[in-house]
Amino acid sequence: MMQLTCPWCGLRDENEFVCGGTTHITRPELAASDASWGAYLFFRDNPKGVHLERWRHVYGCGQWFNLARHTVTHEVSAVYAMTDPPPGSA
Amino acid sequence: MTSRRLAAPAGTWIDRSHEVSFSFNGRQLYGFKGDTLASALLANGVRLVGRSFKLHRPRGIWSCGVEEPSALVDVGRGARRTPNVRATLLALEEGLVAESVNCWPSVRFDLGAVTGAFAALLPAGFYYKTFKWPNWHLFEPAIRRMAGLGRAPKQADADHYEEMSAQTEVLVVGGGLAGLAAAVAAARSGARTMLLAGGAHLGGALAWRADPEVAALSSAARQLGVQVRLHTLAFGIYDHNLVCACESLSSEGAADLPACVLRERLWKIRARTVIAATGAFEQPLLFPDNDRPGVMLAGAAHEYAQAYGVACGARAVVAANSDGAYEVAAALKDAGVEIVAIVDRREAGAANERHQGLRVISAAALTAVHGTRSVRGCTVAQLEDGRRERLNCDLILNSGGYAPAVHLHSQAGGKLRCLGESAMFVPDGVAPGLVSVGACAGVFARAAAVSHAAEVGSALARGGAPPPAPVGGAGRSAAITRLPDGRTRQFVDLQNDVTSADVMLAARENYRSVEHLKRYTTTGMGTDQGKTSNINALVLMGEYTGQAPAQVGTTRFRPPFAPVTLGVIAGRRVGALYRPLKRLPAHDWHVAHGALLETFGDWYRPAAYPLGAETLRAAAQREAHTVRKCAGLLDGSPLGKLEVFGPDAARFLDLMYVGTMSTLRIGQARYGLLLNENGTLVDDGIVARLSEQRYWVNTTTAGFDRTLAAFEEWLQCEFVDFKVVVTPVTSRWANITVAGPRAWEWLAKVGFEPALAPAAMAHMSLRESVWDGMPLRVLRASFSGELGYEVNLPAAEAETLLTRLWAHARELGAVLYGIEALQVLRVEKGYIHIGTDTDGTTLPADVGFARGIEKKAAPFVGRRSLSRPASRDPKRLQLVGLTPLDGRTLLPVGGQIAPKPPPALTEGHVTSSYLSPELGIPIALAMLSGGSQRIGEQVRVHHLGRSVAARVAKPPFVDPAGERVHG
Amino acid sequence: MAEGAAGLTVSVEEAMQAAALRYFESDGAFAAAVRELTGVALPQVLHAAVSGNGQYTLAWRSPTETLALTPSTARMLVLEEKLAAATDGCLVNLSGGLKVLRVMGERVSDLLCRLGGSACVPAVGEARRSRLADVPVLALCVRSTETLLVVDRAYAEHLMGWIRETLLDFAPA
Amino acid sequence: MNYSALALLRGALSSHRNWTPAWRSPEPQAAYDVVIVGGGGHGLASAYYLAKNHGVTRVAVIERGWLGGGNTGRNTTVVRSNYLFPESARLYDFSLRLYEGLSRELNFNIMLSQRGHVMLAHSRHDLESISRWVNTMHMHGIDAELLTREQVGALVPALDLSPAARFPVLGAMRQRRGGTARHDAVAWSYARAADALGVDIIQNCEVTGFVTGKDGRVTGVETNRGRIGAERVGIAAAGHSSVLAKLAGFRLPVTSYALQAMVTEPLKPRLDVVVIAPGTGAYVSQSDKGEMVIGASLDLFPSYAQRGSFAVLQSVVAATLAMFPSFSRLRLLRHWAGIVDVVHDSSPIIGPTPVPGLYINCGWGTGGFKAIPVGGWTFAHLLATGRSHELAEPFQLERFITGRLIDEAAASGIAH
Ligand SMILES: Cc1cc2nc3c(=O)[nH]c(=O)nc-3n(C[C@H](O)[C@H](O)[C@H](O)COP(=O)(O)OP(=O)(O)OC[C@H]3O[C@@H](n4cnc5c(N)ncnc54)[C@H](O)[C@@H]3O)c2cc1C
Ligand SMILES: NC(=O)c1ccc[n+]([C@@H]2O[C@H](COP(=O)([O-])OP(=O)(O)OC[C@H]3O[C@@H](n4cnc5c(N)ncnc54)[C@H](O)[C@@H]3O)[C@@H](O)[C@H]2O)c1
Ligand SMILES: Cc1cc2nc3c(=O)[nH]c(=O)nc-3n(C[C@H](O)[C@H](O)[C@H](O)COP(=O)(O)O)c2cc1C
Ligand SMILES: [Zn+2]
Repeated sequence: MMQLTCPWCGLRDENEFVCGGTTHITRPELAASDASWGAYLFFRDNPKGVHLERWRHVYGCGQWFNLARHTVTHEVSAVYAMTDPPPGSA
Repeated sequence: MTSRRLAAPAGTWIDRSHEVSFSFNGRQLYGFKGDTLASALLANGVRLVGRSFKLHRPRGIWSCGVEEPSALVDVGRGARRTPNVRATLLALEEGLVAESVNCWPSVRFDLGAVTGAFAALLPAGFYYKTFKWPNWHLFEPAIRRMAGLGRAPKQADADHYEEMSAQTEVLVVGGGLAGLAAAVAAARSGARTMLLAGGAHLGGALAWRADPEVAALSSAARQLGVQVRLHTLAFGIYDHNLVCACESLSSEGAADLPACVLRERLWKIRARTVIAATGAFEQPLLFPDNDRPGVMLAGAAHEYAQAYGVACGARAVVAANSDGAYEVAAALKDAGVEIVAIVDRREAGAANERHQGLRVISAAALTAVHGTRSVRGCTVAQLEDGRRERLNCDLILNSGGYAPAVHLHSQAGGKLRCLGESAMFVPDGVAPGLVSVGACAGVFARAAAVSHAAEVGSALARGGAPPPAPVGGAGRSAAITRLPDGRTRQFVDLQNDVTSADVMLAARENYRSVEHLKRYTTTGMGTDQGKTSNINALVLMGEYTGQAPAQVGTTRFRPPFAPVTLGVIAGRRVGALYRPLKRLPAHDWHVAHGALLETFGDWYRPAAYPLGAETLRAAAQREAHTVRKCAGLLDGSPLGKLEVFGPDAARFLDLMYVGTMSTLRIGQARYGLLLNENGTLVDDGIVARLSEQRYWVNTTTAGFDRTLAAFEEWLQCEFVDFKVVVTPVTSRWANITVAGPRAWEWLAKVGFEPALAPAAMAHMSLRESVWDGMPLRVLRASFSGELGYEVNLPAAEAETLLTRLWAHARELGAVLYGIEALQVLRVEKGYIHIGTDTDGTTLPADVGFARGIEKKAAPFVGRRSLSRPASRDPKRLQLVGLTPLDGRTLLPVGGQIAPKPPPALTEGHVTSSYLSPELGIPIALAMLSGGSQRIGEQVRVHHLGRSVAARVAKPPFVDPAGERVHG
Repeated sequence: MAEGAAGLTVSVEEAMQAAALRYFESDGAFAAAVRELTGVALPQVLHAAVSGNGQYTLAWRSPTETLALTPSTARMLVLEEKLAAATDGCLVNLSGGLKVLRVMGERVSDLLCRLGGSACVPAVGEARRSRLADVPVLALCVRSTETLLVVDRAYAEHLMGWIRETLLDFAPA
Repeated sequence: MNYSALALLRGALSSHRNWTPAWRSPEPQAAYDVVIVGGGGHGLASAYYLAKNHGVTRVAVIERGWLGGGNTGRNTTVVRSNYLFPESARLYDFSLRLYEGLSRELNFNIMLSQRGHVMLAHSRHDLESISRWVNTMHMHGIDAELLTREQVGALVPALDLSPAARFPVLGAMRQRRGGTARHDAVAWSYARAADALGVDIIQNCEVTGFVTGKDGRVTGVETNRGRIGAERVGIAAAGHSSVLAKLAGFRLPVTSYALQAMVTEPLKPRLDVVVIAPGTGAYVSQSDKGEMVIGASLDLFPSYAQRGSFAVLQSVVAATLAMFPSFSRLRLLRHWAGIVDVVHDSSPIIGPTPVPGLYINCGWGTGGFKAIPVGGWTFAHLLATGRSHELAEPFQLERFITGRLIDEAAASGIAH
């Protein structure tokens, strides 16, 4: 069981959170083609390595936030707000 | 009887003044307080304690601890029966009842042992090569009966388990010298320190000697505030340094236990750093028939003698390839066991002055063990020239060096390296968050172990880097060399009866990866997980295939380190505490009024209120009928409720729902469908405007969590500049629904203000009101098609309103109605129920909302998905009504619609079906391929071999013009 | 209802009024109005504050929410009325929808650790919402020997059941 | 060599020196007609059917670890074919039928144990759902039956049948032909049979890249043991599909999650069927060796670590005890996880990729063990002919664009 840092509540056990999957996905306009709509809905990098993802602290403050987490070691290298850019993108 | 109790002072742990009686396989025996079941059995001369897994070979006690593969027993009776208990770990208690596993009718005369006669036919994986004709099913039951070990209990567990979480800076696992030294050093350096010791005593391998250093460190630990937990076995290390451990709390097996005890406690410990000090396991040498009762690990015999005052035999031969065995031999000799000889595989033994008078046969090995149910002797041969000698003995002590207990290190992701000459796998550096010290790090020299452990403890406490481990000191020990494969068996894995020949077979058949070897032969897959067999297996594989042990490698270490009960893992999450079940605020009132309660998802609520012997179905008919004719009262409190507030609330709800909420006037309400981005229905509900910025949202009961989650996700992750807050208020408000033509009359009788009258308040509107001093939110809406009021009021007041209303029920002829009647009513009206008529593939157009979507110009979540090719397929399943052609037969829910009986391509299925009390005929809703274009068509519904003709109808069945909602 | 063991008592504060204060800025007009009405400022992250007269307890819930507790129905009503017209925040009355358990005694943290959260034991003056007994619970530490547990009504019985069994098995630490 | 009771007898007389390797360990050749990436059940079965059904024998299966060491070697071994959509039902039932003849066809006992698969109903709503399910099965021509509460009790005496249970048992749906098969044996039997037909199974060889020609067509793979040429390449790498897709330059509608499983210590027979409680997601069967094999839901965050979250383990164990309160004193022997390739609609992908000559078989997620025969059969067809097998036609990548999902989980309301 991992421990994640909620930006508001601090370190908490994994089972206080839900994972919302990959973050920084741009939602296309209504006029998008079927292909780009499908890409938005389903196609993911699914990296073996650092994954930028969003989590919600459902059992605590209810806030969504972003994590950079390694999908093999499960090490968390960054915690940042929903509206922040990805780490390292300056 | 060859094993026996020694005279005092041998036996540091037993209390000879306190006799304990117990029963083993029906025999009444006696031991002392402080004994384990194993030591007590040995003290009673009991050698044969169990049968092996495959060949049902007689087996005795092999070890003195957690690594035990053979001495497994079933303990206790009834709700406390516990299978597969290691006799070596079970503290003896008064009245304990134990039975051998895997034998019938008895451990002495086990019919299963006939397999032994066919052993040659049963090499590793034999079952893969036969039993194919005519099929496996023919042979399987017999094989299953032969397999398995203990018998599972039949009753629910009587005892309790709890969970405890803790945090610490340094966690030391293992209370031996190394663990103690590390813990004391860490605490001295100022770290909050916790130490887990699996057994009842501190001191590890030295616990039963009066060791001054152990004593000093133990008291230092106490003084420094180290939190020491005895009886607490760490079984796994998980992500981010979570160590889980099981603490044993009860006197397992004692006859006088109270009806329910707190049996075990699960510790979930988050540690900044973990120090593993888990020691090492003595490894056996291989020789023919090395599994006979009376062959055991040398260190175990030593411990039985010193700690329990038990001689495991009278005349011992020691089979050795390491120095440690000499110490054991000398100590046992002092304790009164005759040492016939030390048979050392090495050229030169390790004899020194202390071993004078002990006969050492060097460069020799055991080539036979005599005796079946108990050792009677052995044959020793010179490795060089094969010269043989027969030795009489009743005990064979096996000592092949040590294997560090690297389990936690490996689980934590640490790597291993192999010390070539001794085939010893030790940690290669440290693991993430975990450092090993002492024997488990391969540090066997006592002084070195203590000083290294202390350095590690203080370094980690200060956040520094731990020094590397000074590996060594286990004494010389050679990797086992294979003996010529004779006719007799050399057992690698005692529990699963894996022999050296099986390993060779695996090599021959190219199951050479160590993981293939394990799975093909099942070596290391028993309840001991190969603690005394994995190394031998991989070394043998290396010898057969010309690889060094390092190349063969180990199999993967997995939790638990030793088996743990399912009970302790679940903790309190059993019975009523497994998952919370929600109850209505007026639960007791409904019970008192004859409710038939059922679970609906997370809620326990009235399905109906049967009168007398009335069935659920009949009650629902009566209730529904009364609602149509008069009025009824439904407790709809579980309905999801949200308040959405903010300057952007209107804009936000427009995005969430198919249905425009921004144009609602204050006090007005509208139906909405919530989609996910894939366009499928997530929920439906009613949205009402409370004020310019404030909305009231009703969700379905089951859809509440999803809806709230979706709202929050969209708000926080996508529409981040919207100023909207969403507050769940489901539990704040009870919802009492009054429906039927006389609904208003009823409400008026208890004093609802006239402003709520149908004439003053339109259908689909919401008014805030006050009744009897309490705030109300009254929504005129209807899931029954009748005049309906959903009265939301503070949860605690639900009972008051129910009571007051109910007082007038009789004079009106009104009823209470439950979920079942509600279903009848809504099906008559053709209203969908999300999750019943729809599933996760249903789109809004499938349930008749195509027009609503066309009308709405604004975007909403999921909209784009509705224009994909598949969403516009005219063959999609669409909601229709059905009535049986014969006007009598209830159409079965789940019945399949197809022109011909199965097998056939299905065109759809019945989703809801009831007898309509209003029409007197059965009606149903169904999802039918292209259904909206098939109204009036005749179809057939197939269900469990029967078939019913039905006609496709356009719902609603009752009051198609929708006039009744107006009262 | 009160349960006790090993010097711990747990009772349900049946009459406690509760409301969610929701806002977009913690220092806007709404926050100021709350302060004026209750005499306490919105608490800092993970903190709780009690008004001088002891009548209001405010506890941080999230960046846009503070929980307000008061034993007085009348005060809650006043609060609700006075804040009704606010446009940059709102009060949502939750009275009856939340249950408040009062845990008194020395071993509060021992109990909380057995409900699942050692990371969630609040220090005095702290309010931490976390997973206890597998349900969301706000634990609010009033003083070292007194902690309030605020839980959704629908989960109160479950939480109480878990506590009851734990106390039953409570042995000296 | 032929496996039989007689061969065992001969073995007994020769100290079992008569046995030959189940498969070779060949060095990779420079080029093959077909290279399959991934030596799990699907990869090995594909190789076998390529050789057997299509006569394509210049085939290599490239496995980065030991064959069968992926999900095929760590799954809970449940086989069944009770699927709601006709496309899925056809696929999985074809698979089950192949399984039914597999021990004899491959001359290797895969221990197919059709002990029955029982899905419980906890509520009247569940009873209606399984009613739909059973009727749908009948429509598909697949066996299924409804059981009353009493029948369930007789079949599974260890179940808690008390009406007060948190998830009470009101009835069940049974597929008699469902059950289990020995996971390792499935991998090994296909490997042995493929090897016998000339397929090279190359273990300890990791594919690290794809080689493409000027026209963008794939011409081979890069591995840690050098380049291997190929006319066509098939990926059957389950949880690692996205990693390989990335090497080839495209993305998949796949997320990798850890799925846990566990076994208790072995016991005498106590549970005769596979039981699943949809309300909690937990399912249990007892293996021939006697362990209770327990599985349940995913660890719901992306992961490539073959280890599970303890929190999930706890909830699975609690769910198991909710079904079987008498299992509380049984001990957990081992628990582990595999990395599964989860697709939004929980249906597989068997088809071409954006790279010409490169094909993929993935997306089986938590349920592809039962599909190994059909996965191999249809993938072999695709690799041999370049055209989709009719059974696999609906399971193409393009469905994520058109929206023609085959969403079993959504339709049944039960995680698949
Ligand atoms: C715990 C658990 C329980 C399950 N229970 C069931 C069940 O009861 N019933 C059921 O039907 N299904 C079940 N499944 C799912 C099932 O196991 C899988 O769907 C199935 O085994 C997939 O087979 P495969 O051959 O596609 O993948 P795998 O067996 O995983 O094989 C893929 C192989 O590809 C290899 N590979 C990956 N990358 C590379 C590379 N770059 N180069 C070379 N080789 C590579 C891997 O090492 C691996 O051996 C379960 C899965 C898990 C994890
Ligand atoms: N068998 C041996 O470990 C062994 C053998 C020879 C010599 N020695 C000597 O003993 C001295 C110190 O050895 P040590 O302290 O490294 O080992 P130790 O064996 O003395 O102590 C290890 C202790 O850890 C406990 N333990 C193991 N796994 C555990 C777990 N998962 N959870 C909780 N407790 C667990 C064991 O029960 C044991 O009491 C050294 O001088 C060493 O040379 C030890
Ligand atoms: C159906 C099944 C039964 C198993 N039975 C046992 C068992 O009896 N003993 C055991 O040690 N492991 C058993 N395992 C687990 C394996 O040892 C192993 O943990 C699993 O295949 C995953 O591999 P890994 O742990 O090497 O990663 C079983 C696995 C499966 C799939
Ligand atoms: Zn938080």
